Amino acid sequence: MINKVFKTPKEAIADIFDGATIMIGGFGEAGSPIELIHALIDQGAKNLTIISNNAGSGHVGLAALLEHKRVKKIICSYPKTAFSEVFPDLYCNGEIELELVPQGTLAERIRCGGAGIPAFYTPTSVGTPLAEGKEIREIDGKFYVLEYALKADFSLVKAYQGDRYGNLIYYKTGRNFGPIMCMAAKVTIAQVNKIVEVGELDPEIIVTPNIFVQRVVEVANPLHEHVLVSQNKKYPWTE
Amino acid sequence: MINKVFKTPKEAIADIFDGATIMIGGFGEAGSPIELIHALIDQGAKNLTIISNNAGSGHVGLAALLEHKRVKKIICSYPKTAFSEVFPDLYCNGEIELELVPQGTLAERIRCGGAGIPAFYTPTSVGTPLAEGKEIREIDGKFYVLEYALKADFSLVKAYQGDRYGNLIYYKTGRNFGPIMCMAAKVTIAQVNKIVEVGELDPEIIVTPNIFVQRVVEVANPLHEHVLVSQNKKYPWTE
Amino acid sequence: MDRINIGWSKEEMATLVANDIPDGSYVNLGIGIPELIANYVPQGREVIIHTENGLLGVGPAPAPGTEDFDLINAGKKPITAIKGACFFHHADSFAMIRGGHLDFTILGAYQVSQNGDLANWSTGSPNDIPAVGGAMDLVQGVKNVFVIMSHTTKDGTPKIVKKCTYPLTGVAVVSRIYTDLAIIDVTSQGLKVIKLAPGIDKNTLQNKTEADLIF
Amino acid sequence: MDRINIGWSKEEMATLVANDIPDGSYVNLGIGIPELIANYVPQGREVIIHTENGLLGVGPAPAPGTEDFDLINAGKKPITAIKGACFFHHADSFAMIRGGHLDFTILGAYQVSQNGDLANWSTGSPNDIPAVGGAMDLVQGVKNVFVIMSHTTKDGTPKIVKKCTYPLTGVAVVSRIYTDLAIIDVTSQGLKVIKLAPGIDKNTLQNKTEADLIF
Repeated sequence: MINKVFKTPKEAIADIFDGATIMIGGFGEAGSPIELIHALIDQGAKNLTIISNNAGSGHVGLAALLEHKRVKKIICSYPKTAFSEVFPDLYCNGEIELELVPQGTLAERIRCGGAGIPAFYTPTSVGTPLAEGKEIREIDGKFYVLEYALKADFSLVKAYQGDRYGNLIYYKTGRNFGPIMCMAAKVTIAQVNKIVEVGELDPEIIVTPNIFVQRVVEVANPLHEHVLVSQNKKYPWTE
Repeated sequence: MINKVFKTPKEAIADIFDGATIMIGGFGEAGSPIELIHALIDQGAKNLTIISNNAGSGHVGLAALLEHKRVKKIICSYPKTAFSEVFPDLYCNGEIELELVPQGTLAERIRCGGAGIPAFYTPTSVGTPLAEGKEIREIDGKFYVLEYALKADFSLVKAYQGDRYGNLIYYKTGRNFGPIMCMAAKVTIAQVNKIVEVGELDPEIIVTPNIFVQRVVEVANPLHEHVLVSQNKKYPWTE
Repeated sequence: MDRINIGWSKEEMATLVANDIPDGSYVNLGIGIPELIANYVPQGREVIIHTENGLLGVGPAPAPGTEDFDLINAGKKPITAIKGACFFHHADSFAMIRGGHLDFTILGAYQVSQNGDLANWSTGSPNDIPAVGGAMDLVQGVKNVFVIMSHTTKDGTPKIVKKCTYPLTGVAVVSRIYTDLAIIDVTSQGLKVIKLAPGIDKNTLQNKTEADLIF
Repeated sequence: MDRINIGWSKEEMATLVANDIPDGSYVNLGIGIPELIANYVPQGREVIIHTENGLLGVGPAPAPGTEDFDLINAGKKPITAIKGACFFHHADSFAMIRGGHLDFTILGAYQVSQNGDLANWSTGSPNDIPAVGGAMDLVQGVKNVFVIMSHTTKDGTPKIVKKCTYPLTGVAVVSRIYTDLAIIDVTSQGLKVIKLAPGIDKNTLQNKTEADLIF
C-alpha cells in the first residue's frame, strides 16, 4: 500500500543531510512551507544550498534558516524583499553566496530539472551582466543564452490539500513554484492544510500528480509570515 | 469587451490560409477537433503543414483532410494507427512529407514554441536514426540532442468547456496536446462542448488560461470518430 | 518621487498609460507606480492584468480587513481576482511572458537609453543587494515594453540617457517612455516626443534629458 | 505470437513481470502484451500505472457498453481510472517519463542486443510506415526498462542478438528481458539467464539466441 503521509514536519524532514540542495517553494509568504522550514532549523542540517525565489523576511521561516547560518549558497531571483534584514547582512558580510537568476529562467531551470531537459536556450538576460560568461547562440537571427537545469535533493513546498498518494492542489497565488519544485527533487515533502482520502480530489483538478511527491504532512493551521514579521517574532521562539 | 466566441466552426476557421502551419490537438480520437477539421475541409485551404500526434483514422477528421490533398507535410509521432488507411497510401506514393518526432520531443517542442524557448537538449533519440544530422552535446557525461521549438499559425483544439475570455477545461484523456498547442499558435481556435459564463469556471481548475486562446466555438454534441470509422463514413458526407 | 511639482502627477501619468492600452489587452504591471494604472482603465474597456506570480485577472485592491495573503501580486501586496481569472504555476506564468503572449508590460526604470536599453534592477553599487525578479523576462517577451518614471532623479540627473551607466535589464527593449514631463517614443530615428506635459516646453525638456530628443 | 506452444504463455509472462514490480511502483505499460500485466498485480500491492497520453492511475478495462472514448490508453483502447488518478497534458506526461519519475516501463521489442540496445519501432523496410510514439522517451527516462516478447520470431529467428539489425529505439537501455522461454538480465558481463521456463534447458535456449548467454 502506498502511504506517503508523515505525522509531523519533524519526521518528514528528518533525513535532510548536511550539504543538501533544497528547493523551497513560495513567492514571499504565499506558498512558503514555514513549518517545514522551522522543523529543518530544529533538525540542524547545515551547509545547505537553497533554491528559492526570495530570501525570506523578518526572522522567521527562510530568513531564520539563513540567520542560523545553515545556508552556504542561495539561488534566487529576488533576495531583496520588504522586511528582508537577514540576507542583506549575510550578503554584505560575505557570509553567503548568491547566484542571482531571472525569475522566469529560475522557473524554467527548475521545470527542466524535473522534466529531464538538461539545458535550454532563452532570450532572457542577453546583453546584461547576468549572461556574462554564458554561451550565447544565434537562432533565427535572435540571440539566446544557454541555461542549465536545476535539481535538488529535497523540495519543501506548501499546498492546500493532499492525499496519501501525494496528489496535491494549491490555494490561489500560493501555487507559484510548488508544482515545478515537486518535479525537480529526489524527495519532495509537501505540507498541506488538509489531508483528504484518496479519490476525494477530482482527477481533472489535481495540480501536482502524485508521482512528483514523496511525503505529505498535514499542518492544519499554518503560521502567517506577515503576522510573525509584524510582531517581530524570531524562530526558534523565545518567550 | 472581450468576446472570443464565434458562432460556427466555419466562421472560426474562415481565415486559415494556403500554406499555413496548423497544430491539431488529439491523441487518436480523444481531443480531436473533428468539427473544426471538417470546416477546414469545406473552406478549402491547401498546402498545409500539420502538426499532430497521429495522422487520422478512417476517412473522417484529419484523415479526410489528408485524403483531400490539403496537406503537404505532417509533423507527427505515430502516423500508423488502427484503421489508418489514408496516410499510408499518401506516404507510400510520395504524396506527403513526414517529419517523424518522438512523442515526448514533439510535446516539448510545442510547449517550447509557446514558452519562448527556441531550443533545448533532450536524451530522447540519441543513438537512433531520428537523431541523425542533429547536434549532439555532452552534458555531465551524458549525450543529448538539440531540438528546436515548433510554432504554428493556427491551433485547432477540442476542449470540454470554455468562456468568452477563452478559458478552457478539458475532459479526461482528451486533454493531451490541447493545452500546449494553445500556447504555440498565433491563433488558437477551440471547439468546446459548452460555452459557460465568465466566472463559472473556478480559477483554480482552469487548465488553459484565456491568454492562450483567441477563438472559442461551441459544438454541443461532437461526432465520435470511432463510430464514423466503424460505419465507414467519409467526409464530406455523401448520402 | 513622492511628489512631483511640475508636469503630470503620478495619477495623471497612470491615466495617460491606461488610455493608451486598447480594449482586450493583456497587461503586466510592474511594482510601484505601474500598479496605479489598474485604477485608471477607461470605462467600457476590458484589460486583463497578469501578475507573474501566477494570476491572470488581477482585480482591484481588497477592502481593508479582507486581505488574503495567499492572493498577492508581484510586489507581494494583497490583491483580488476578477471573474474569469485563473491561477497557474511559475513556469506557465513565464511561458506567457517569454512566449510573447502579453501585449504590454509597464515598468519603472532607473535609466532608459536612446535606443531603448533599460536599466531597472541594479545600481551596480557593491553595497546594493542585487535582485532582478521577472524584469529581464518581461522585457524580452512582452510585445510592448513601456516605462513609467520621473523624468530625472530627485537631484535633477537625467534618466533618459545616451547610454545607460547602470547594469542593463535588456538591450533595445523599451518602445515608449511616460515621464512626468512628456511621452516619448523610442524609434529607429531616435527618441521622439509625442506629447509634452502642460507648461513644459521643448527646451526645458531637452535640458532635463541627456539623449537628443526629436520633436 | 498469437500462440506460444512451449515455455510460458503470454499470461504467465505477464504474471512473472507483475510479480517483479514492487508495491508502490510507478509503471508505464507499452502496447500489446505489456497491457496484460495490469491484470496480474499481486493482491495487496498498489502499483500505479501511467499512460503517456495523460493519465496516472489506469484502472481495469471498462465493462462492455461502458467505454468512454475520451478515456483511452496509449494503445487508444478504452480504459478506466482508479481512485486517486489524475489527468495532465502531454508535456507534463513526458516530464514524468523523461525526468526519471517512473520506476518501470515494460515494452515489446523486435530485437534486443547483448548490451541492452532496443529496436522496437521500425523494421527499417522502405514500405514500413515509420511510427515511434513515446518509445524513445520511455527508454531514456524510465529507471528500469523491461522487455516482454517472444524469444524468437514466428519463423524461429532469434530476437536476442549480438547487434540489432533494425533501427534502434535506444542504446544500452534494456535491463531485463522476459520471453516465453526465460528471464534474462542485461549485465555489464553480458546476458545473464536468471530463470528458465519449465522444460527449457540451457542448450535449447542458447540455440534460440544469437547473443551469448551466461547461466
